[in-house]
Amino acid sequence: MSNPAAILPGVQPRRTIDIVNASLKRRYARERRFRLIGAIAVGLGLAFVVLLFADIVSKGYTAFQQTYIRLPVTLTASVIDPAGTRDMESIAGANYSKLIRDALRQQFPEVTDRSELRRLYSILSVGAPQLLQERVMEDPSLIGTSQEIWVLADDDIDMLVKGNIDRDAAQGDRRVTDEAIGWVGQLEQQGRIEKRFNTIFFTHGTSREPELAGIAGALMGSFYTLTLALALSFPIGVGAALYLEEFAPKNRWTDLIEVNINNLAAVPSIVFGLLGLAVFIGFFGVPRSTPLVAAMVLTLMTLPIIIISSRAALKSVPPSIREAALGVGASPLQTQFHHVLPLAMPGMLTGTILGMAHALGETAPLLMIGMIAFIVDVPSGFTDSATVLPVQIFLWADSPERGFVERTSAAIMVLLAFLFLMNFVAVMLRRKFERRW
Amino acid sequence: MVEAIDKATGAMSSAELAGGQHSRATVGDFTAADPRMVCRDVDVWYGSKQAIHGVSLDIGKNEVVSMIGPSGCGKSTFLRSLNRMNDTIVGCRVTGSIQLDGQEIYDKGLDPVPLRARVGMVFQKPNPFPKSIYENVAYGPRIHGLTNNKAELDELVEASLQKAGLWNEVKDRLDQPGTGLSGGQQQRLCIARTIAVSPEVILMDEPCSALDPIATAIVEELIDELRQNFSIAIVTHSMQQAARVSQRTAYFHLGDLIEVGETNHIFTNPQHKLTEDYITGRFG
Amino acid sequence: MVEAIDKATGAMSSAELAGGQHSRATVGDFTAADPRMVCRDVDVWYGSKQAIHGVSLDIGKNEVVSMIGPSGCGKSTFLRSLNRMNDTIVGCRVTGSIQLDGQEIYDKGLDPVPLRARVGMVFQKPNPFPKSIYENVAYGPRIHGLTNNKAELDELVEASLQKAGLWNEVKDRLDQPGTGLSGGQQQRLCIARTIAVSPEVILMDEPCSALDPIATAIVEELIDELRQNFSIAIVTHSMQQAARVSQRTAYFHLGDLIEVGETNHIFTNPQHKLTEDYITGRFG
Amino acid sequence: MYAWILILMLLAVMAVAYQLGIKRAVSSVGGLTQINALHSLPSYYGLYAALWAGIPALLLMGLWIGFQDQIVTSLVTANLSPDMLEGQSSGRIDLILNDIKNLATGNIVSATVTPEVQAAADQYARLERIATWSMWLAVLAVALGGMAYAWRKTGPQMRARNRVESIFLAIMIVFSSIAILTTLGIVLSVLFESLRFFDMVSPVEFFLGTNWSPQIALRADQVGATGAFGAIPLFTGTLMVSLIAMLVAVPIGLMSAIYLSEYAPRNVRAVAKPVIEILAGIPTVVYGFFAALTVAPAIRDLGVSLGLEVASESALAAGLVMGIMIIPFVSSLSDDVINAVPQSMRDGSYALGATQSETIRRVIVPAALPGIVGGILLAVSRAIGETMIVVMAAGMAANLTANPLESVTTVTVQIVTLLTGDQEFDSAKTLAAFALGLTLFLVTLSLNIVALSIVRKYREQYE
Amino acid sequence: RDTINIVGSSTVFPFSTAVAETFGRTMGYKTPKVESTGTGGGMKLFCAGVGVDHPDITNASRRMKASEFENCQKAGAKEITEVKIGFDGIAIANSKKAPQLDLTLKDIFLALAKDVPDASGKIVPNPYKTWKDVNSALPDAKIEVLGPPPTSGTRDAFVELAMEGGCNSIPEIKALKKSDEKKHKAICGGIREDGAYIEAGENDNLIVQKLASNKNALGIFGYSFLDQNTDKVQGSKIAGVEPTYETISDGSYPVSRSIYFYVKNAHVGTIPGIKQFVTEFTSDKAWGPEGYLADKGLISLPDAERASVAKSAQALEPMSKPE
Ligand SMILES: Nc1ncnc2c1ncn2[C@@H]1O[C@H](COP(=O)(O)OP(=O)(O)OP(=O)(O)O)[C@@H](O)[C@H]1O
Ligand SMILES: Nc1ncnc2c1ncn2[C@@H]1O[C@H](COP(=O)(O)OP(=O)(O)OP(=O)(O)O)[C@@H](O)[C@H]1O
Ligand SMILES: [Mg+2]
Ligand SMILES: [Mg+2]
Ligand SMILES: O=P([O-])([O-])[O-]
Repeated sequence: MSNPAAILPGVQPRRTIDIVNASLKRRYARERRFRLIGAIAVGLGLAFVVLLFADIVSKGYTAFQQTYIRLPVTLTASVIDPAGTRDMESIAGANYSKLIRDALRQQFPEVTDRSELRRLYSILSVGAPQLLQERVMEDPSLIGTSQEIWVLADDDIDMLVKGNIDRDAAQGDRRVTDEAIGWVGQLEQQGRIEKRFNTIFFTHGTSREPELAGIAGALMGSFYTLTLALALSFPIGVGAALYLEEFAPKNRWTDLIEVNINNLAAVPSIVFGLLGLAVFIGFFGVPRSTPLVAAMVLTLMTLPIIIISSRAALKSVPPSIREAALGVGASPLQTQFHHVLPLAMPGMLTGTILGMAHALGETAPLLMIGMIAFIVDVPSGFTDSATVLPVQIFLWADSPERGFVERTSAAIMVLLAFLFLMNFVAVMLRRKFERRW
Repeated sequence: MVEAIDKATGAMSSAELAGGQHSRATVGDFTAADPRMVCRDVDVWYGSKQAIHGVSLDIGKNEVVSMIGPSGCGKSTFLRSLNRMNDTIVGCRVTGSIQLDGQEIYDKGLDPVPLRARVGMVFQKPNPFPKSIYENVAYGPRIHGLTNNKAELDELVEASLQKAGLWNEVKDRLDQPGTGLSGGQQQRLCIARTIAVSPEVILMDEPCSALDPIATAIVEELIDELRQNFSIAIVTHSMQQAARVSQRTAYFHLGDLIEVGETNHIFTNPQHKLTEDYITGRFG
Repeated sequence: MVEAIDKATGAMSSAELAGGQHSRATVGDFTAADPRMVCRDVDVWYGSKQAIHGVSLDIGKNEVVSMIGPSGCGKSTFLRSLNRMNDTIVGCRVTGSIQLDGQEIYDKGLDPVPLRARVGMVFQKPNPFPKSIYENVAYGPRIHGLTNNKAELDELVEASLQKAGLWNEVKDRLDQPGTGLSGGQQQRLCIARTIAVSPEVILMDEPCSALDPIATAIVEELIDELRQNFSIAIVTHSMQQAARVSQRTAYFHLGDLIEVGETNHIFTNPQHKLTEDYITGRFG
Repeated sequence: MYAWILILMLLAVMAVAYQLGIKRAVSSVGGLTQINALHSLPSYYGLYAALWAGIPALLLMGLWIGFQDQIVTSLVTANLSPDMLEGQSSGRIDLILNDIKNLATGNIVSATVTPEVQAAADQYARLERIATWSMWLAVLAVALGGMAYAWRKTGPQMRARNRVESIFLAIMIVFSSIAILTTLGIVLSVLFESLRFFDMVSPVEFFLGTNWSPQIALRADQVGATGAFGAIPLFTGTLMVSLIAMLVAVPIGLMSAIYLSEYAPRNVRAVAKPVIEILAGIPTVVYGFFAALTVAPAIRDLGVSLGLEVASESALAAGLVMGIMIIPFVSSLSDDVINAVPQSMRDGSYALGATQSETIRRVIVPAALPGIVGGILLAVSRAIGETMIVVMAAGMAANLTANPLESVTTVTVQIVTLLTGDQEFDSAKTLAAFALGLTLFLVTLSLNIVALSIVRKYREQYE
Repeated sequence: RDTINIVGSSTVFPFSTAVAETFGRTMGYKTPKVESTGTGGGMKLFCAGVGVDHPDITNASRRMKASEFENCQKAGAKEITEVKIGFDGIAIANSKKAPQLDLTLKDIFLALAKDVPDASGKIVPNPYKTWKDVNSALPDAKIEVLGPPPTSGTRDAFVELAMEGGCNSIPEIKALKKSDEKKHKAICGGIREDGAYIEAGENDNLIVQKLASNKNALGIFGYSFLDQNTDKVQGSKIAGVEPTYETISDGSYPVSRSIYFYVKNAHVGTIPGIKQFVTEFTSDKAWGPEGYLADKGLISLPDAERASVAKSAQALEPMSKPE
């Protein structure tokens, strides 16, 4: 053999290592490039998240504060409870609006003209009387006293205080009149204006007034919907995947089903809404606009995602593990539940995370089942009328009032926080199950 | 090689008559006096490729049958068809008759699960579960409810590991993954896992391939001990081992069962040319 | 067993002096006249567990070094550290010095890729790629660009399979998956895959464990042929095999290299008690 | 409210049944020591009993709740005086009953309450009460009955494991069939309207026409109610936007998956993977605004500085942003399957002197291919189904163009706008949504068939 | 069911919800549920039948059509009260940074129609690229108009009010109306699809923001968005009239439409609060020029009309079949 290193005489004129070394630089360049591309890809992915987050947070963080005006309100007993019986019903029905207006008027004795007064009153939120009413009903001992009370300001004033309205612009170019700016300036000087934490946002349902609008209704709606959707879609998806991948005979029919499920993932989500409308609402009489029907529709929508990823995960479990279990006499079902499922669980959880994220952010199918709606009351069950976070976001994003811009972003933050929470458990579980073999 | 078989087949007709009516090509008596498993005319296909051609063989009570033959001749395939492990391979078909204690194991109604609990298997490639060593061994007893409490289970796990000759090496790390063991340790772990459920028939596919002589001796001792109560079929490449542990030996070649007989008989006095060639190493 | 080692260590001091200053416990001369690989004081840890204790051993040019020892003693671990395959195991650390042609292979700057091209490895558990048989063998030559065209590659694949003794069995099914082969066939496929890149040092971890005597003979012949140009380290459980193929033999025990020497010397006249016990089978 | 209590009680019964089942099984063979005489593990007998206690009772409860209101209502209706119902439509009767129910449950009622309505309300409340109580009794009775049945059946010979497993298997089959029923439902819910559409618009025009302009056909009283319904621009638009999205998502997603599972340290992966998954959950409105207000202007400015004619809405902007959204579908699913490839595959390749990237490209990715393709298919599907981003960033003009800098629209966008705009269910305009839906369904179906056969061909099964 | 269900137009949605909220807050009834389904979708639901499963009120950004009315009749919703609640001005606006435009309806038609008459009166595909091409008095800026898609009611109204008005101001086309009505409609109703008119979806906030960042572009959207964003955008004058509350209210601004809601009388008396809701909606403190709806951008009816509509609405007088 002329060439000592060759397995095959004549084929390799040089030693392997020489060939390897000759090409190594190129291969390494490729390796580095590949790795770099990978790092860039991850970096890009993370950068997009950061970018979108920064965008959302920078637009929305101001919504967590709300402008209030401190007014010395006299809670005249004769107005609130003329009979003096402390009867809750009569306390509830009192004219709180008058009390607050009187208090404001005291601050500006010079305003007397009727239309000017009306404009003055409009710096307060229309919801202010109700908030005062709630407060008094909580603590009837306030009746008859005089209190410095933080009264909610109108959304335009809120925007003004937050600097979203340019005080130097021409009067016609802004929502707030010069006169109102004057009043606000005066109140600011007296230290009567303050931005305080916006509890309303977290405790109230939606409203047409930005300052009164809260996310609680949509949040609870999403909570009920997603809980139910998860409870339905995870077992159904995993069960279906398990059956199709591990138990069903492999033939044309199961191929057809596989293709068909892949195809369902590509069906526009609004079509699921049509289906839900026809079947769940039309045929089974499930009530419209409820978390129940939304969850059912979203379940149908997320099932393909969960099934497909679960099947991929099951496929990636090495057959030797199944053989090992079957070999000691485990039944097929035991084999699956004891060995295969735990190993496939990370992929199944990923599918669930993605599916639920999709369901959490989806509006189109809900349109068909009456969830694109204005619903003030916070739902307290699966069959109460409700809306969900993405719908709320969609509706607020489409509202003309300036105040809804920051609330839209704030609502998105809430949605993302919801998503984080939801994913956290799944991610932890996934880490627990993950292993290489 | 094809000619070799043809020649052999020609030279076989007398042996065939002696063997029984089912087999066409096997030399020697493939029946056992007191059979647990009775295989007749077993064919196995992988898709359209036939891997086993009409093999008939019994596995008797309290005996060890060893299967030898060149690599790729179908030993594992045949072994796997004895507890229906071939069911898991897509495209693998088994025909013919295989009976355990008179019961056809490929019967439609037969449940392979208790069958596999009765006919245990040690695979050629060690395949521990990605669980702890303890759990690997305890799994079978757990699902079959063989023990009533933790203490019993601990005892059973220890005994199984002891018998497989692994206890000393792993007793301090029972909670560590079985996949972090050395090759031979994994193999013994799989043996321990199998004997922990005390199957009545044990199929062992080269159980000692990754074992040193000492560990091999321990396993062979185990096999001998198990034989007192159970039946064992073992695939091995070591003719010495076959000679040491088995009462009967079956020689496979290209999917055919060429010859079967008393082990000492086969090794001292093979009937078939192929067997002889193989045993004397004159082959290939 | 612990006492046994202690005793042995006591009895060793003279041998130790002969062996060289690095090793504390090895009996015999662990150096080679014309070494390709030089290992000194190699320790390997899995996490906090030490699997190899200060092993020093050379692998010479044109020689076959066999490593024997009871299961779990660290043969695979040591072998894997020779081409840095241990890098892929999380928590595995290697210290000490391992040189290939005078080059420290655990050097920070050293690149394991050409190293592994030069130091090939056959694993204990056959691990064919989930590709066709052809692609399994062609993979290495392809990534290194060893051939210039398809015809050359075909030729190389055939030659490699021939040498591994697998060609006849698979020549009609080169396009079928390597994972659908029998255990022994997979093992030979992995051997073919390794030799296809003509590494200078070949590490074989029980290459014949799943092979029948005939296939084993073919592989042993191959080893002998490869030795003409390369260096080979082989882990085996078969002392006969070690005796047949290797020039030097190293005996490992519980992570220590107990004794190393000329193969015939070791098998006929072991110095260390543990070695002797192991070789004579008096052990365990 | 009460239903929950009942369900909790059922669970309690099931728990008891479980325990009793075990006890019964154990005692049937004479105690714990004889346990091997049982066919199955005692816990399977327990499960068997629990399932028998739970499933029929739950089914009964579901049916009962589904029908109770109907039955009670019909009883109340039967008792109403005929002149109250005389000549009333069923809808009207509904309303009267609604009033009665509002009264019965103490809600606000609008009309003045006549004695008859009050009586009916009382009757309603009474019947409801009776029905609810009988449901409790019936459900609990069935649960106990189921338990008794299981008790009677339980014995050493009973194949409890097999029975329990067949129940589970049956449940899984039911689950699988949901996917099929969904398909059936979808096809049926778009089929008839599609057929009506094709009555009005010839399929030739729809499938081969290159002009999509439903604008002229706005209203019945508008002229030229024919409109232009050539769907080709919509499909090309869909293709282009999805293609751009895939060009973003597949490389980024796949490379991140590879990097995270093969290169990155474990803790980096533990953080980065879920963070990237957030991208899939950000509401599409956010992406829409991002695409329309950040990306599209940037593209336009860039185009202008290069002297290109760029529309302010472009397929490119929508596709790019959509690509970002679907990255996690590719990255996370691929990451999982790549991670599941056995280490021995990597070892085999490294030992031959392959670099890590060669190993990944030639061994690991092919081995993980089915899963990766699954992820990519999901991503494509999501891209095809997305509307908001396209509407906001790509406009809605149905241009037949191959230029990604022009405005395009997609099938899904048209479906959604047609169904959410001023609908008119007897004009081709709204019906076109259904035809589009059906066509899209068929097109993606055939693409999926192709995809499956390709995957089958290249699938590499390890071990 | 004890809440009022309202469906229908997205244009009326902001007003309807404002009333619903106030109604819920002050009247002691549950706050009605208001769904935004679009006018047509609302009509479909509304006219599907009588009973608790069907909505009580539908909002509309156009009048109910005869066909829809008939559907209602068929389904048993025989008596329907129509309430006209005011006007929705459609503004054509651009960025504050650009000069305010003064357009005529004819300019709008010539700039946006698919086919226009050329100098010789022949109908040709719209050749105009810049506003200056259309009318030499206008700036030399590219025609780029963001507007609603064909599926939306706003687009309908825009075509009817602006485009048709504009095209009828061209005598040749006006003449066509008599000779070839079909062609006339096609010309007047066709909006160009060559990229000058950009169908921008129905998120008006997005249009406003796009305008703010693109000086050249014009946008078509509802008056309430103009009202809220006076610092960013300005409404173009049409025939010299700027879109303001007053001009729309008195009808001098030509591009505005009436908006409505419809009540299913059959539900009154059994679904609690419908009558009170109508009363709330038609009270001056809601829909008057000083009412809270005006603050939301609703443009009130003239006083007299408001009074008469309020009267008939509160009496729930059923409408007759629309023509
Ligand atoms: N990945 C791992 N993690 C932890 N411990 C390991 C790992 N691999 C091997 N070990 C342990 O290290 C020791 C040496 O293992 P090694 O695989 O080197 O043994 P071996 O000599 O090759 O044995 P065999 O002949 O059985 O293959 C054993 O105790 C084994 O359990
Ligand atoms: N899953 C499979 N698909 C297709 N062919 C297979 C499969 N498994 C094994 N074969 C083929 O069937 C024949 C018999 O294989 P088998 O595994 O039974 O051999 P064996 O006797 O066990 O060999 P070894 O001693 O090498 O393990 C061989 O030719 C093998 O290539
Ligand atoms: Mg085998
Ligand atoms: Mg080893
Ligand atoms: O929702 P609209 O019908 O008013 O466009």
